[in-house]
Amino acid sequence: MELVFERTNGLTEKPTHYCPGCTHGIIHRLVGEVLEEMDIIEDTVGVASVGCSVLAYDYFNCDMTQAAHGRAPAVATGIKRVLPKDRIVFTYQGDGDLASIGMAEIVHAAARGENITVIFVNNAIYGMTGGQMAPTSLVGQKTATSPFGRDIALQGSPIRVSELLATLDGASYIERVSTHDVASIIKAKKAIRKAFETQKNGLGFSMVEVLSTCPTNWGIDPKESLDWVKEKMIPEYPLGVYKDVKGGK
Amino acid sequence: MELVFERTNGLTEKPTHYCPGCTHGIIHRLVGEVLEEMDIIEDTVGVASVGCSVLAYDYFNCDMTQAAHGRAPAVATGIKRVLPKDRIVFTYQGDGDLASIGMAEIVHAAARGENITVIFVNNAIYGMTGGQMAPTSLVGQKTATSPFGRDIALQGSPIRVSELLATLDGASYIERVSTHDVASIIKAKKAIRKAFETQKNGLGFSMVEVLSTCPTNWGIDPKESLDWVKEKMIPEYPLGVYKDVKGGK
Amino acid sequence: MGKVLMKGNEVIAEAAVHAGCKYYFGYPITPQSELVAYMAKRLPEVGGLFLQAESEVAAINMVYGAASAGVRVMTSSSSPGVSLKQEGISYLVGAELPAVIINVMRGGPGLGSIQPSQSDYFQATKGGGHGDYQIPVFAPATLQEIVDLMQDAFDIADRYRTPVYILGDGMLGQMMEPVEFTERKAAELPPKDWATTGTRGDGGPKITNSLRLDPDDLEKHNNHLQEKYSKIKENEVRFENYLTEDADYIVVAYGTVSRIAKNAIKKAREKGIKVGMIRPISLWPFPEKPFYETRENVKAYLTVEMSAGQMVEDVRLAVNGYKPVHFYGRTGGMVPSQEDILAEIIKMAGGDQ
Amino acid sequence: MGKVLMKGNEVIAEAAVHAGCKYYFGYPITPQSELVAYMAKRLPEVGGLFLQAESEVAAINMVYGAASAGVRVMTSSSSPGVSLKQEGISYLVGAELPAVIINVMRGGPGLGSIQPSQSDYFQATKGGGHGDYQIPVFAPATLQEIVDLMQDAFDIADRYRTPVYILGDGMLGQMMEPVEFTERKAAELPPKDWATTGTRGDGGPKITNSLRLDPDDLEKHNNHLQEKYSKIKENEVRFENYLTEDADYIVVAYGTVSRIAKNAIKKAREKGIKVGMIRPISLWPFPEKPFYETRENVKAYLTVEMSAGQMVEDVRLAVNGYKPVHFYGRTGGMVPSQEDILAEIIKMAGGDQ
Amino acid sequence: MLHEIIIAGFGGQGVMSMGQLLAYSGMHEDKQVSWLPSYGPEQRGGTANCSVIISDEPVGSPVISHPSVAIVLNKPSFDKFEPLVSPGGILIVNSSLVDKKSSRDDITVIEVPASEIANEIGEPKVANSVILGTFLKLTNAVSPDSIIEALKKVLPERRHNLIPANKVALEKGAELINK
Amino acid sequence: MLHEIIIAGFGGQGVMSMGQLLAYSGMHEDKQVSWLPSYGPEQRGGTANCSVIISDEPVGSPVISHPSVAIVLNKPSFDKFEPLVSPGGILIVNSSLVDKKSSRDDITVIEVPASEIANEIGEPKVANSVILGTFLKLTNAVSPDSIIEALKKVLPERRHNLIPANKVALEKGAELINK
Amino acid sequence: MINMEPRVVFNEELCKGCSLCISACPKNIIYLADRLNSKGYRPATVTEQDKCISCAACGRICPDAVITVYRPKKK
Amino acid sequence: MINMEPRVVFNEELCKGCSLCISACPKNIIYLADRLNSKGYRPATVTEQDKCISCAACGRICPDAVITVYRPKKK
Repeated sequence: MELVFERTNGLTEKPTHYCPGCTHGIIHRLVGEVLEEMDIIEDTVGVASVGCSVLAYDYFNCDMTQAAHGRAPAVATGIKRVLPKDRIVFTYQGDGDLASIGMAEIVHAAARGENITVIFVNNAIYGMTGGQMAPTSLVGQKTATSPFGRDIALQGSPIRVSELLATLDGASYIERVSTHDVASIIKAKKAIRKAFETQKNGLGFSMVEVLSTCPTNWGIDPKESLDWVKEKMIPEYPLGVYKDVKGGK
Repeated sequence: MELVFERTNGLTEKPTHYCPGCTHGIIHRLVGEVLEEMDIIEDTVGVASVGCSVLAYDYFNCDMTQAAHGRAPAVATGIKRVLPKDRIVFTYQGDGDLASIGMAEIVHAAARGENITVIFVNNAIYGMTGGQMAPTSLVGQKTATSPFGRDIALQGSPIRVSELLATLDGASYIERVSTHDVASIIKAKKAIRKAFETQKNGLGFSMVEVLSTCPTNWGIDPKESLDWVKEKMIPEYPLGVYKDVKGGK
Repeated sequence: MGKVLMKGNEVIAEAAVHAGCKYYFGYPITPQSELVAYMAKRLPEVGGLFLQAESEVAAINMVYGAASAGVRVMTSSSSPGVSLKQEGISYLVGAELPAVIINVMRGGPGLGSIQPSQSDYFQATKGGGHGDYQIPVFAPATLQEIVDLMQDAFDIADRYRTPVYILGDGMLGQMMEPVEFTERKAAELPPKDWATTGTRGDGGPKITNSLRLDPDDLEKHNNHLQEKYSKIKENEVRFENYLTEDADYIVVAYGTVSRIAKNAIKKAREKGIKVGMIRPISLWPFPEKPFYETRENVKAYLTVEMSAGQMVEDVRLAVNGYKPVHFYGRTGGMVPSQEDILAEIIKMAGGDQ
Repeated sequence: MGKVLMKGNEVIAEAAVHAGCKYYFGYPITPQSELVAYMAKRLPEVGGLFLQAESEVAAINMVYGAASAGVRVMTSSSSPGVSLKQEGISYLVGAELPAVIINVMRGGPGLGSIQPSQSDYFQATKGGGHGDYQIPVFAPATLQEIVDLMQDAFDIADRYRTPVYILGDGMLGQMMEPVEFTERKAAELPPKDWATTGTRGDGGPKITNSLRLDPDDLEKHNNHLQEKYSKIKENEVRFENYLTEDADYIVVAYGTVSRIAKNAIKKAREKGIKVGMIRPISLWPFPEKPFYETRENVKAYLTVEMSAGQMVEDVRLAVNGYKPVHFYGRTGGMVPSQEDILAEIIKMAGGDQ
Repeated sequence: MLHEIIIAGFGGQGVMSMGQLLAYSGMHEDKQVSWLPSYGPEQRGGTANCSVIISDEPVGSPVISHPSVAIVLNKPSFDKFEPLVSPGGILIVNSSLVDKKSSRDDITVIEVPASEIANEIGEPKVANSVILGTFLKLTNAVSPDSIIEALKKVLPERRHNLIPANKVALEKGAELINK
Repeated sequence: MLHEIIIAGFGGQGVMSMGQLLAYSGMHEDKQVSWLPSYGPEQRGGTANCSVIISDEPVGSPVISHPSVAIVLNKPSFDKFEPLVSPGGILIVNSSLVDKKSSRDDITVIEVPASEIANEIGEPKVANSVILGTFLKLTNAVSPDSIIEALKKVLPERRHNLIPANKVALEKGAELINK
Repeated sequence: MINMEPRVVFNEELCKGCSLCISACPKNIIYLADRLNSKGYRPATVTEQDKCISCAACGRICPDAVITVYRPKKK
Repeated sequence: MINMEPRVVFNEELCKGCSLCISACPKNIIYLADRLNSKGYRPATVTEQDKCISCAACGRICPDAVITVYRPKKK
């Protein structure tokens, strides 16, 4: 028999603590596969943020640093700027982390054109703290802190981070992908690879926004969660490349 | 003789501490005139930020609150949300304050569609602390912290705040104006009035970005500073309306 | 209303509502997220406003804004989030704005753990922010006590124009106990004629501010603050003496730890050791009196904390060398057990009895 | 190199460069902006990097990143900015990362003033952030002393894997004095094999982290930190005794205030009052020994600070009730004058002599 | 009277609500009660437990080091709490899910095939009530009626149809002891 | 020897560099020196001053409460520092800009029409050097040569053409005392 | 001849029973086993190995990297 | 008849001598006086009042709200 598919060496052996069916796991795997395929595991330093993925430092098979809530881009900047040029630095951040408390840090990392790669996991909610509203929660979405559904008059409209950052000259590659089915997972991986290649080629800031699920706090099962991404999230967060300096976008 | 022009009652009698020819003074006057003309001086609470305009609380003839560096939008949110609906709240912020340390607060105030008005004074430098680089400093601009000129590779590209915030659904009215000659001053006043009217009509977040000078730290005289705005800043920061929900933009 | 079984975090929230607080700005963090969620549901019911801020920094500055507009307002967080609020808290002090800040402490330093801890005592009582200031700090030990202290906290905040801390820990926030919300007569408080709400109807512009560029002015302002702190020290000290009358030994503990210590003290008394407890309820102003009153007669003190030793410094300052002050602490979210404390009491009393 | 006349802020920067610091992340704030500007010019000359961060919060987290990658790195700020760094500092402690943090203190609370002050003593020595921790804090009194202390600061940071504070005040930052940069032999330091620089060439992945979800682990980590602090207390205390041999009275002061106090002491001795000075150089670990050695013999202590009374608590803890400890402080950016201090000494010595 | 009870199992097994039910019922009977959860990420896929105290005296510490009763619903919980039960105390095991045996002879160990019994009743959801039934029979901590009262309060209206099945479960659980 | 000098004037009048020149010169002569600016927003349109100490002993405090010499270049500075000069001390006033008279008789007051003299020299920029000349003649704090040496160090190359004029100014300032 | 070596292999201890692989399998041959793993989850499994077309859809969607997929060598 | 009431009036104590009004005046009649105000600035001033066309350009550009402008009433 020939091997078609196996667990990547880009991840450690540790079982993850994620809830059943949480697509954080898929995104971890894709990043791990890309690190392995590009043969950069040993050159990479990852930055884990605060959110359900806080323990990412146990899961990626490369050197890892854990950053304060929202500050991963600043930590990554510190690392990237002092290490030899051939080192690869990425952050892995949730939407609460990146788009709420960490808004200033991500905007400025992008504006500076920091040559880092950001994996931005948008699951429209705060997972780790028990399902509060995120800046990315959809209008009408009920969460622990929007018990009557997100109301534009009270809480404003969802922030579309890819579109926001794409306005900055320093941002080189920005794509939004999803994990709601096998085809989009394959596409997501391609985007992640493109982002790491952007960094490898010294082109500056790259970010992949990955739409992801939180079955636990959405209160639906893992499969329904994938459908929710497809039917509810993608219309609000259209997939596609928002910035590709090399591709002339 | 009939009166053509006089000092507005929207300002107090206090002489300002600004350097000779600094256009902060012009912008203060325009805001004061608009408050007076709309007859809202008594309904208004202004929020002074940290920067050369920190003492604005002494200059505007309305109730004033002084906010921590960068946090004026959060302070304004706190004020606006607890006062009766007919109160007008504005912030007056420099580019270091708003675009550097205060980036998260301004983005989120805009995203929430906070019904406040932001007067954003962009002078491409930190005035109060002695001329350091701002996120808005131009490429090649020499400052205390970019002694060799702002270098894209090192410090990234200038942030165009109006364009950035215009991507947010919550932002209702955003215009960039300038103060480099009498005609643009008149236009600036119109924009400021439009912004306050946006708030008065309950339409949500409004911001006027005003290009301003800092003769002291630019190291040129007041008149040359006006020319520098016209020749150097406006090409990087094109004037115009970036968002006008009511005007369909 | 009768008794209800509620989680500590929810009791804090409901007690605030009972104290007339209609405005809440905050950011979720374990172990106090239930407080945030409760407020999100509850405040609209009383015509108030709950707003989730983008960060703790934004939250404390929204509180600053709301307080400057003259309303009762609060925020809550847990250790790392409270660290982020330090600049804002120093501003509240400088501008003399009333507000209530809850810290449901967890293990530190850094991201630490989400288990209960008391290791932010220094931060709360010595001023974690810059500049010379003190903030009244109250530490409830039971959910019922929260109800009273929240009312006090808001009154003191308004009376002295100062932020006030309520210090709890993860255990207090997460546990459930029956509580009763009793109605209390509103306190007599000075009018908030300094609030920046627009000048219509009053005189000239009012200003909320902490900047005083002239050092002479700023010193005057600091002297004014210090006088205020003297007044608070005079009037607002709170503590509980438990079996201290005849005590040879005194345990000092606050918050949930004091409950565990009480059990240990009962056990020690069963063994014939005369031990009592001083439970500071106001951590600042620190209750010095009970120490002045006991330090002549008791043989030693034992401070028990979920920390590496913080309140023990204030105990030493109060005891001022009269008697030995021992310390037993657990850190990182570990909770001292009754058995551990008992063992320490026995050790202090000079061996197994 | 010989003597050069430099501003204090620039001396701090140049001394850091001499100590092998090539990386600086910071945000401008008066009265230390010259330090930032100097670094912007100087670091590119030594092949290093200066980066102006978007805020103090970003700066301290960039420092965290750079430190985790194993380089010597520093940041600097003044009081309000340092308050914003408290969460980040607690993270540096939790993850055991070496870094040097400068606080050129100004008057507080809030935005306060930009004049010199010493009112962040508590914040620096008691842990302004959350959790149980201590940070070595050094307070130079002259520009020449800065040169040595910066070198020490970086060495101690690396040796113990801890952040280190240098506390100055606006006066120290702004004044000019001749200084000489002497070369010093590099200290023997353990290799930074924990740095996250990529795994090529070494074994498995390395992790920089302050999270320990299991309270048992976190307690172990805290115990490890406390042991480290014991070691630092043993080895790194620094202080100066000035005319304490025969003293009846002792003034305690640090930083620039100690210079003014010295002048006052000279004047007092001219008047026949036997007075000396203990000048703590390390504020934490606080020099307790000179107090243990003098508290039996002297008559009283006078602590002088540009604050409402902060270090005085540590003095009281060290004197532990043996003798009265007096306090004289100025706040808000006011600097105590030689005459004022002299008057206080005379008062302590029992009236006009 | 003082009951110090720890209930432990997997995250989704209803451990927390079981504890809250007991606390509610105790309060309903004017007893002093407290409930303390273990919280945190261990809930995420890991095990969870809560401590309930029911007492005549005001509750001192809500923390229980040595439970008088431990109810364990999975293997890891058995391993963790079996050694901690205070001598003379009770260990109740859901033997449908845990196939371990206690080696202690200073405590009472009761094995309840709760899932099987619940399936017999025809409502797998009431397995925990079977165990509660056994617990109440053994300890008289509160009366089964109080549990039913508490259920009425805690369950949303649309779930009140489950109450009869819970009643049966409490009885079946109690019967195990009569045998 | 101990000189405690305060120099005060408007923001743009070169007060700070005058003080730094003195400190440089003192260091050049191996004396102990310190220089301390008043800083802050008062510079912005307001007045500024600096304190310079030149001494044989190590400098204790850089702060001067009562200057042995005060040099004042504008009215507000005159008002602020005239009362503070220590008895027996010296007050030097740029009388081209300040038309006030001191009422103190316990200090030496010297009025220097510095701007006029500088204009005579044909280089308005050297007014401060005229005053320095007077100051040095009175106090011998440092030698005029040291000032010129310091100027060479402090001035950028392209401004070295101003040095001869400064030399003349120092001399003219000194001459006022001989008169 | 049908090749009966397994084509799709589950590391059962890692499985959390989320069933995403079940939804992804084009041949509909994955199901949750009736036993619990040590974490208390019912692991996903396949018995009709010969029906597996080695498309690896299950592996690509599995959040826990539970699955290894093989393809019979072409003769 | 030329109306010699002043058309443009400067509050000299507020003036900082920045000269922006000078650059804005279409008639080029503003200049800095040779005296210093109490802040040490040379205040802007106009002597040829009759040349002023009351356009208020100076007033609109003055950062310090120094200037008041009048227009002669039409007869």
